[in-house]
Amino acid sequence: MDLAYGPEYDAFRAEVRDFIRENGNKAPKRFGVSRPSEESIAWQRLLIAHGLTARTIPKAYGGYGAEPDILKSRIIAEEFTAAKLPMGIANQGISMLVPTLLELGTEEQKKKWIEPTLKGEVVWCQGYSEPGSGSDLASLQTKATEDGDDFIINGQKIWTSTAHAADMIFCLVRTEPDAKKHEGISYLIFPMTTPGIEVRPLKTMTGHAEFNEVFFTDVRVPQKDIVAGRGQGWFVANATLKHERGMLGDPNQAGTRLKEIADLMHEETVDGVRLIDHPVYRDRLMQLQARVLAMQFHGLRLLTASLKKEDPGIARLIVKLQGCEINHQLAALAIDALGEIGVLYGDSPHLRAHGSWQHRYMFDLGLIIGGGTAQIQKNIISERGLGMPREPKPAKA
Amino acid sequence: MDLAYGPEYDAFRAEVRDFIRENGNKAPKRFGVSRPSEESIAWQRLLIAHGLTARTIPKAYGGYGAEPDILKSRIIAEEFTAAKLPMGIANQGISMLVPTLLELGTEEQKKKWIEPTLKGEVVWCQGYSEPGSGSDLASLQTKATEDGDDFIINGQKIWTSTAHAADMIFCLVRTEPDAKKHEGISYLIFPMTTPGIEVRPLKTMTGHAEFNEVFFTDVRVPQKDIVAGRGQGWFVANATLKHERGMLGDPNQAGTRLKEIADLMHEETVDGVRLIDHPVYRDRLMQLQARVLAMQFHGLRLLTASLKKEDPGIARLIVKLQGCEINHQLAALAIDALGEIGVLYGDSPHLRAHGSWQHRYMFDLGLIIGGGTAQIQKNIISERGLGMPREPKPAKA
Amino acid sequence: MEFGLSEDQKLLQESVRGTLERVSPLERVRTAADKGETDAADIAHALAELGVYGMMVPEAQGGMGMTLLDAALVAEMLGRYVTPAGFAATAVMAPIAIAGAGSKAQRETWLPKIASGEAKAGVAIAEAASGAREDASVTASGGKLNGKSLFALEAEAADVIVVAGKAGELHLVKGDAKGLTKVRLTSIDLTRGLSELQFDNVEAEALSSGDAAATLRRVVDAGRVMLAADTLGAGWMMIEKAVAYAGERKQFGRVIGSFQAVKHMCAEMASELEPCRSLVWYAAHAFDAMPEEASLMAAHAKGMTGDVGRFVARTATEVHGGMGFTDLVGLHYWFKRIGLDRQLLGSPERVRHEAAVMQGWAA
Amino acid sequence: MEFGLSEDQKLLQESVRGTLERVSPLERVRTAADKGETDAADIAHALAELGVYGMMVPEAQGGMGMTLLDAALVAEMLGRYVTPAGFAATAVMAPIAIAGAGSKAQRETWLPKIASGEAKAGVAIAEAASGAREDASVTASGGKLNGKSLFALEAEAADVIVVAGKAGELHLVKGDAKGLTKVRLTSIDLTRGLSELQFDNVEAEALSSGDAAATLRRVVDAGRVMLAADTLGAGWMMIEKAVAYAGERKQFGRVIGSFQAVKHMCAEMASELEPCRSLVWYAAHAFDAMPEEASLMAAHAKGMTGDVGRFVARTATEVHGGMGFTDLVGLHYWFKRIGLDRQLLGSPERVRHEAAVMQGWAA
Repeated sequence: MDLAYGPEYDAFRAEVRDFIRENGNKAPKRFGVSRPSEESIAWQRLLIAHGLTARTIPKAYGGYGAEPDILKSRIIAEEFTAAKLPMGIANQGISMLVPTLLELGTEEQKKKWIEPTLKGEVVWCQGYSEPGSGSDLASLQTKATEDGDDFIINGQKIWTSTAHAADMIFCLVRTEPDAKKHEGISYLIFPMTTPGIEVRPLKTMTGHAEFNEVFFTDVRVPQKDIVAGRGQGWFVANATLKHERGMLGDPNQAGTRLKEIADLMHEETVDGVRLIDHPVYRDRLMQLQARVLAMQFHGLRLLTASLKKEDPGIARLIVKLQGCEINHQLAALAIDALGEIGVLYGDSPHLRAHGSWQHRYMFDLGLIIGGGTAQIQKNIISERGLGMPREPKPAKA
Repeated sequence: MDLAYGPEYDAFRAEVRDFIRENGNKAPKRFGVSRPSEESIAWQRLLIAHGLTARTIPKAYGGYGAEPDILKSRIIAEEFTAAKLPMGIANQGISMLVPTLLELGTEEQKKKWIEPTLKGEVVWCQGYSEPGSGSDLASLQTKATEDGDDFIINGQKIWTSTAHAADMIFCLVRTEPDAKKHEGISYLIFPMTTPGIEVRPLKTMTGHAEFNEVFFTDVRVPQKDIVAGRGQGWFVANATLKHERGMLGDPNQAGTRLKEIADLMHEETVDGVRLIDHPVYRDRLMQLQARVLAMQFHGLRLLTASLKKEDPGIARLIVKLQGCEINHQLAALAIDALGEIGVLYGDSPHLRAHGSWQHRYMFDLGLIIGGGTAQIQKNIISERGLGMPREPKPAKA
Repeated sequence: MEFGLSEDQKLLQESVRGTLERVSPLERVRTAADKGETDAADIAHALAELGVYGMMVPEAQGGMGMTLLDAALVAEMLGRYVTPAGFAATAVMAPIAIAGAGSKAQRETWLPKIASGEAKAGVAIAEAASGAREDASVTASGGKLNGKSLFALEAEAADVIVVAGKAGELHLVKGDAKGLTKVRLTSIDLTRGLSELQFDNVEAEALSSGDAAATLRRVVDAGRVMLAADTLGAGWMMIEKAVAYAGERKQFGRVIGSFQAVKHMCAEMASELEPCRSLVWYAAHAFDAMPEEASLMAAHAKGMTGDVGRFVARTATEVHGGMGFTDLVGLHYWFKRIGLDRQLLGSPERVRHEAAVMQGWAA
Repeated sequence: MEFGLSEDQKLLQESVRGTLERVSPLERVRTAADKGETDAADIAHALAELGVYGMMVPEAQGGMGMTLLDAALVAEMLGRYVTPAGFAATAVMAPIAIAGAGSKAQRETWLPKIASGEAKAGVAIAEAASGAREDASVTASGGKLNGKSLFALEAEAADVIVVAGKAGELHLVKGDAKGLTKVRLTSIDLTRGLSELQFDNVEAEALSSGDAAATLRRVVDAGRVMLAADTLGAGWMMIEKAVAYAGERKQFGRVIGSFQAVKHMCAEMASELEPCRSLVWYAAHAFDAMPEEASLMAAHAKGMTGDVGRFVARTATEVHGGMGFTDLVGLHYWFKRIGLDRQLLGSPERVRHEAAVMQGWAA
């Protein structure tokens, strides 16, 4: 046990702080909702130049070219969070497409796409889920039929965030209709301006259209724009989904939320009594504090395992299930303690924190469902984590 | 809505009260743990004679011979509970074997067995579950092989309460090894003194041997002692199991327990503060009060449905699941509020209520598992109550 | 002895169900929500034809003098169809207040109009029922009200509003009274009307013919039972929708309703919610026939449906997977209706505390 | 930066595991429980050979001066094997008390003997840690103790007992002191020793060299971490047993571990319990290295393992079906061990309240 970072890292932390002190004022005020604003792009370039984002991506592809160092990444994150500065552009192109190309793309693909993606010039969306293929992603039906050197794509995607603003899509399509379901899928990249693509906003229970549906009608895409070969799409996607699942349920975010609720319970009153003085709400707060702390320390444990290149086993598999649930419960406590104020929404008077507790309560439920429902997570934990048997295949009816 | 019983029933209630006033002193002080004591047998005879137990069983078989009247049964139960008097002998012979014989037995079987069973002279045990057949009762393996006019029985039963003290057993055995699993079972009755029967006490987590295992080695039983014909055992057993499931999770019992806990929380202190003044424990008490009340009123609803001969549908199916769970939670609250006193057991000093809260906490967990685990209950509720599909049969490996 | 619905009650509920299925389908709810209609005129008209506004008005004032259990059956259906129409305040709580503590003149002025649906009534009693937030309170002096009351129910377009004052006294205020400002409060649930009322020397009549404190207690109890019934109806609809969706949606080559995890989620919802029905019935019946038990049972009905409702709303959404999270299937209207029910007129935590106080178990 | 076990710590835990697997198998536990042995001599001997009694004793007094995290790893294994042997009191809490607040003479008299296992130490601090029941308390006057203390740990055969007095002061009492009566308290968990101590003018030495109140706080914190670790170990063993049983037991032609309901029960247990490991580690490490966080983390570790432990104990029993309820597979030893852990040294409700007080969130 050693929770200190050591002198080399203390020095690095000092450098990061220097950067923040000198450049913090350049951080974007307007991030751009779907596409990064010019300010955001300038900030991103500055961060890359100083090795504060895209840190380990080779210089040849527009990154900073440092050796991977999880602690340095963590220090950067800690300092930016402490200074309340944005970390740079976070989008699915950067978090999912770039790592995929780095691992599996051709040299030409890497050269062409990574740099403009990192710099925020090219915005991507993800075409994985379909209305009929949620938990069972491998059953996807969007067809890509060969036609000379091209594929002709027909079908529909859903849960495609930023599709309305994206330049490009990385997309799973069925290219081998006769192969087994996991082996007939390819991972294609193509422009969203390709004729035949229609994007419709998808409104959710929060009242906002955080996602889109994307319809493909005879969309023509060159066969060469496949990543990692025909029929490899399922394996490519799983590599990237792993990244996404790791992102959900960040325990430090939960720590921030817990602090916000504790503050709120000190400020708000009912019949003149502070909410923190209501023993039943307070007890719930304390229960959640224990769970949040446990997941924060759990995060340290996973970080240590990464540093040592050890497999943390079941400890990794439970993160999404626990993290999303705790966040949902935190929002529930805030709503409950706020009484009727807790149900206000939209642009109502008396709204607290812009209605974000209700928004989080609903959106976190979406996260419990999305990216592998809680039921799928439990299947994975029991099978991969505990070695329990898969369900038997059903007999043909 | 009319929670009054009406004049006819008020008169009946008065009669019951008269009986109690005149005869309450004859109630047994010693019930007999496994076999009814002489006092109990005398009390039972008195109750039958007055139509206060075995009320609807024909006189020809030793009962009182009244028309079924659920309200009168309820009134009897209410008055005896209020007077804290025992209702008569309650054992599996009376609650399960007698209704089965009445419905499906031959005239000879009824004549021979019902009256002495009712009078407590013949004590029965139930041979259903086997070590390998718990939730999947129909997979039972105890074999009955034909040998002339007899069966030769080999196998093992478990969860056989009072087996060590019983005169007779009603037992499920596989008589048709080549039939489908539900169709190869027969319901046999035979004396526990038959050679080849060995009874071993089965200790549970409570530390007591509330059950037994029963081993059969070449036990010879006449074929005529089958009830309802060969291969009919599964259907006979289901008819009687229905009775058993209805008995578990009595909401009025839960009401009594809730009251006991409320009393306890008024009497017990920690650091001089009464437990009832601890808001977190009190909130749990209130949550449980709502659930207990809901199940009590739910019981009134089922009673009304019975009176009207209506099918209460899903309302009936949830009783065991909810009832057992609430009882378990009640015991948990008592234990928790008692702190270290709550874990004392056996003959420890400072024990409260003879350790019954811990005993109930464990025994109620046994009831959650027994008589159809919570998982089986949920299968039943979803399939029969909500019309959801059965799980598909697994493909042959 | 009969703990159940009479044939008349079953017929009543069926007729409300039939009407609402027709006038309050999801598409209509959606339009109303989009337009900000919380008391849609067409639906209110259909409800008036059913006579629901006169249910709790005494026969002497042109109503039907029915029971709270009858009203609870209607509330259950309104929850089931997430109906964007006032009911709890105008048809139940306000008539109880006016009939209970109004003078003859007040009763005769308002109750017949409320019964016919010609006049709508709101209720501003949140501070008394759930505790004051932001130190809201209304004080009366010389026949004038000052202060503010938050979370008034169905008050925005009301002709008359029952207002609880700081000391637990009740007032009657006209909807268009001078000095009265109504500010719409938007909640997650767009099917029901909430407002803030600001009083600046607003003329008011006292409702003081009976025991006002006891009447306020009755109004709160009745309101809680209505919200409990609303959640019961909305919750069961969510379960039915979840079961239906699970019976159609296929994943991994099977309908998801054949997966044990999904089946058990549905079984758990049903087994938690169904006992609430008995508690709601009993609480309503106690209000009608066993007044000494009424407040305790109303509190427990409200508290238990609040907690169970949350579980059902969340679980039914999960069964729907991503679809449950979208606006497409509209499941969220039920989710939010249950969410609002939970918070109004006393949270589960508050009503449980009150229930303890009533039994002498808390100070 | 390393949040995890060192190689030495892994070796320590493995060696304890190996030893306990050998000396504390279920059959041995059963015999001990049947005979009323809560500190079985053969097992204590094996633990002494491993040196566990000297772990928390400073090197100056012949111990190894190890960390509380090391001790927690041992406690986890003792829970895993439901080992009928004293540890938390004799090897952890008492040494911390004596080393923290004992005079040089007291330290040199007792710590070397405790370290070798030659002397056993008990701890009577329940009133300070969990609140007084039955108004139990111990008062000191003129070097004599009077009163009673309930739920003393490992005190029955102890040579020396650390006793907390009413004012939070600490005393050292000899196990055979005149006027001291020890009454065995039987709990559900027959693997651990609980007693009531009655003091009738019992000679005692004050433990007053340091800050006694701070030392008492340290003793309580350490004890809570030990109980949390015990539940962690016992809970994981129950999960492993449930998974193994579900992998063998067949019903309806399948191993029950292939039913989704059973799989999900196991997944839920694991995902609730595994984060407790990190919390226990952190709490132990805080005790060693970040004293300002130690009490809060100890409280939370105790509270969370108490609640999660209950869920695991119950769920693992359910996975075992009827077998889990019998004595045959002995699963109940773990069930009861976890049940006792939950109630000792502060229930989850109490430690959460304390955690709130520590942060200024409650009075």
